[in-house]
Amino acid sequence: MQEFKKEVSFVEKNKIAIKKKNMFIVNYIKDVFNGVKSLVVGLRRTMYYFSHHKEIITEQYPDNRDTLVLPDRFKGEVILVHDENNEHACTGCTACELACPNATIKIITKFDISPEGKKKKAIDKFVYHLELCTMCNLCIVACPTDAIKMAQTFEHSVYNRAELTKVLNKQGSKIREGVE
Amino acid sequence: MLSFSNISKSIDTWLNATFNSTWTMLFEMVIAGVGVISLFAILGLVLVLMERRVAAWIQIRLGPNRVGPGGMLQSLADTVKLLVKEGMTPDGADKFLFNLAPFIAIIVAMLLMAPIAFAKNFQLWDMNIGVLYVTAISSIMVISILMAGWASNNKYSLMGAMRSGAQIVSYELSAGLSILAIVVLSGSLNLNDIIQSQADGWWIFKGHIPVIIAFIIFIIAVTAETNRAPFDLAEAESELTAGFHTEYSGMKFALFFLAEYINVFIVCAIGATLFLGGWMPFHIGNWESFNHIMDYIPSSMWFFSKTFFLIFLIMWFRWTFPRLRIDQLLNLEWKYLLPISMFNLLLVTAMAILGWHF
Amino acid sequence: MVEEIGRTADGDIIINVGPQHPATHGVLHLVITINGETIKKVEPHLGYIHRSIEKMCESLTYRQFIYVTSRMDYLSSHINNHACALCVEKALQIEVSSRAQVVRILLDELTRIASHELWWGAMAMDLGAFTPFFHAFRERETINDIMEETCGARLTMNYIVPGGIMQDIHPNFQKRIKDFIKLYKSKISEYDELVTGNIIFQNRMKGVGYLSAEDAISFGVTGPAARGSNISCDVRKIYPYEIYDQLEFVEVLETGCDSFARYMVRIREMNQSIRIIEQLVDNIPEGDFQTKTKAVLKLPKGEFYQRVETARGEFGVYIVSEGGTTPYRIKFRSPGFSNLSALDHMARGSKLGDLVAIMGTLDLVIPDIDR
Amino acid sequence: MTNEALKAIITELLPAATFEESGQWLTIYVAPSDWHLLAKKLRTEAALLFDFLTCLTCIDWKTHLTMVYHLDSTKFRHNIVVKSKLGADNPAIETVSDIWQTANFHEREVYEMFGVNFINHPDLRLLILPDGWEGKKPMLKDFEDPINMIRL
Repeated sequence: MQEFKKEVSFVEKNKIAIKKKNMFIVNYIKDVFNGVKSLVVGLRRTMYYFSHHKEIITEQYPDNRDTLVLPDRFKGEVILVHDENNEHACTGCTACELACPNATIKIITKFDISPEGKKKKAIDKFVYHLELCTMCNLCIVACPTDAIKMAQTFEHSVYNRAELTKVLNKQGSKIREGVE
Repeated sequence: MLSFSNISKSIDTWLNATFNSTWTMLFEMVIAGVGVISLFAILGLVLVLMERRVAAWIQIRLGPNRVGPGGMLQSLADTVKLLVKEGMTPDGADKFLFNLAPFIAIIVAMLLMAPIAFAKNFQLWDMNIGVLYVTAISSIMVISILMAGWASNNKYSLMGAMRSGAQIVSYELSAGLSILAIVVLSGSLNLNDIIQSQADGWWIFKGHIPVIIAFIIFIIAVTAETNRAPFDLAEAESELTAGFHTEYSGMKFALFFLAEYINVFIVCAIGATLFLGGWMPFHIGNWESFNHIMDYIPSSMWFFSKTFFLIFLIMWFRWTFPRLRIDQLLNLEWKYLLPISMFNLLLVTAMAILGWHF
Repeated sequence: MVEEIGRTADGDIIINVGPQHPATHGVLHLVITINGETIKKVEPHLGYIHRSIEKMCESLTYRQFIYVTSRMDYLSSHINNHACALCVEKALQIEVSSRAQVVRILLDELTRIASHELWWGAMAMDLGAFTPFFHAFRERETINDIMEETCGARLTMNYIVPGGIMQDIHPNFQKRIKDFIKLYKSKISEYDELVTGNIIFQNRMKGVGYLSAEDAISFGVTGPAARGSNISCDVRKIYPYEIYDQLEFVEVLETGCDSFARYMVRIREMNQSIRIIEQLVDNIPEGDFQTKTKAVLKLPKGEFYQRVETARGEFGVYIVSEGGTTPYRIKFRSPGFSNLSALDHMARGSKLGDLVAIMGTLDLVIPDIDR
Repeated sequence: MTNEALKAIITELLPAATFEESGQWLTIYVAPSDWHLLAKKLRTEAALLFDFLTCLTCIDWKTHLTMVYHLDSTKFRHNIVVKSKLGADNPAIETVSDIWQTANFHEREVYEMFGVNFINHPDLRLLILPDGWEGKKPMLKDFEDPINMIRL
């Protein structure tokens, strides 16, 4: 019995040795198989998108210009809000000018004579350098009368750099009654 | 029935009736030349557009959609742009070789057109060593790449060229061995004979698993030989900017570009001929009615659809896989593809001798 | 032997990678010495996009200087802003409302995911696979849309002010984030299919760019690059700021020390960020979004240092104040600068193709390095 | 570790060091000549193990320069700040790039921006500034650039 067991174990050992020798081939085939499998998985994924090519993610700009809606908070450029009477709320306090990190805003003030004969400070020109603006929103936050806000425009390219320097107050506009 | 072979035959008889044999020969050569060049132009346009469209769809984009209906004329616009661009030669470049290299590339591509059977009885040159000719000529491609890389006087170009040299030389082996599998089975080097041997079924179906393995190895090897991703180490743009054609611009660049696509077409045509039966229609055993319907589809249609299927396969690879590293590339060839294809060739030979295939 | 231009005395070739090169993602200039394909030395030349932000900040007030930091690491601009605001708040001892804190963290983590998404796409593109780039952008665009709706910009938001956030969150904010999480979870398996599991990709990454833990610490490597070397260095865990100490998430660590480990850290980190977002998105407390602060901020005399965890590693703001409205000196400890210094060490002896993989896993953003 | 304990150990290592505790972390003032020796001890001392140089920078105080080193220990997670006062003309201090390799790049940056000369630095060249830059160091307070104005 004892001897028989020995023999078995000998055979087993031999088997293991053979197995080890075969392991190289087995591993080789395994490598090839796993490698090919991983590639096929990738190919299947790209094939899925190839056959479902209507799931496009790109914006069809400028074809979708008419339907393009930008979020109302989008920071495109600074504008001075004018109402239908061509009146704005800017008192010329230069808070925005001070808040701006890039000297984008330059406010040129003048003194209006009010009907009562008092001298009153008002803006002459609200100069805005779009080329310097980084849309950081600090001027909007700083404005005490909410006279300026960010517009949702983004097509700012022009042929001449001088066109980027804008005067925001419209011709003949004046400050709204009651805004101090 | 209107087919390529009938047209060519009628032209041949008309020329023979009108002129003496020398002039006929000359005229036919001119016609063949014009035909090949126009085929080049059309293939270039179609393949570039196809590549861009395949890439776009895989990448969830639309692809070219500006020039012409659905962007169909995009590649034409690109060609015009490349034609009018300035072709620069860098300082310190070997001017003669630098200018010669793109032409060699395109000439090699032209030479490879000769033995391809585009349709039934429609072939430029039916030679008895067609397969050998194709493998021999396609190796010349590496010379143009090495020439371009060396003459550019640019380290990126040189490295790209050297990589390409190592790559093409090694992948020639497994491409050759897998082609050999079909040669063994069909017993001929003549491409027409190989096609004829597939009249009752294509080799990929008749040849069991060994031929399928040979086919896969063939596709991998030719992808590498034509420097297409994931084996595009010669131009690996994230490592070598553009590899061997870094310094090329304008028309000379366009020639390299065109040669790449023509080479893809040719290797796919060869693959289609060897494994998928060339212009041979799809037949199923003795199902006569089905085979008859298949016969009605023109042979040229069969050939081109098979070729374009293989081209699509190669494009599909390109837009899915990352690039290999140079040592892994050579490992893949010498450690995996070559032993497998050698063993496979043995199997195929045994199969051919024992007649185990259908 | 006559010494040629562009060759060393040993006959090794010197080539310029950059400043205009597809793999450097910007204007990084590497002068590399190679022998055949093997890299012997990598020498970065910086400064092509140096804007001297530190000097600029010396003339900006404490409200103004925050926006400039968005321009450093533009992919985690929100986290940079966060660091600056935290530093100012620490100096002034401003209590930030919990609503603002939660929103800040939500946006931080969204920024982190967006940054890693872009990195993932660019990484695959470096290795020659173009498709993942577009697939990564699909998810990233969703995040950018959330940012655009709430913060008003897609990349350089400038949403944080000392004392809180600039505006209250948009009504759609929570819904959009939940939609994003749904999209992300449905698509994350594609990342494995397309790139992570790919045999070619794994071979390109495994064993490449070995960086031992000791070297990583010595080189000051932080962020995912260091966590790939099994160093616990997540500032959110070790020096928690805001309410990170109350959140449940795991600091992702990998032991591989190679490019693949660094890659896996980022992939797994995205899931952790999603986990943080899931915890917070439904629990945004009511309250003020901004604490009332003085119109002109004056920091007390002293020195203040604040570190945060950006997508690339530890970002430090060091403010030296003389008591005025502008800082006397500001130093930004940018993670990219230190991470880059380890590049030479990691790339030596590897192949030219590996350099791309190593640079990719370091996730270099050039404005972050140059400042 | 508390500041007191840190103080005790560091005083043992370098009796000449002076301390300041008003800031966020313990600040140690050392003379430039003592710095390299102390740095080595801070790095290797088992109870301290400051193995992570977080931040290395310089401050121009017009009359003098101050080198600032932020140190962190990845094992104990304690932080200290080391400061060293340098003269305004010919500022020089010994390099620590052999102790913390990250100092290599940071010191090169300080060298070109502040003109601090790092003794024994293996590779003290311009890193960020263009090759051949001469003249004033850009980060000094009295730097004026008439072409590219920084000040608003």
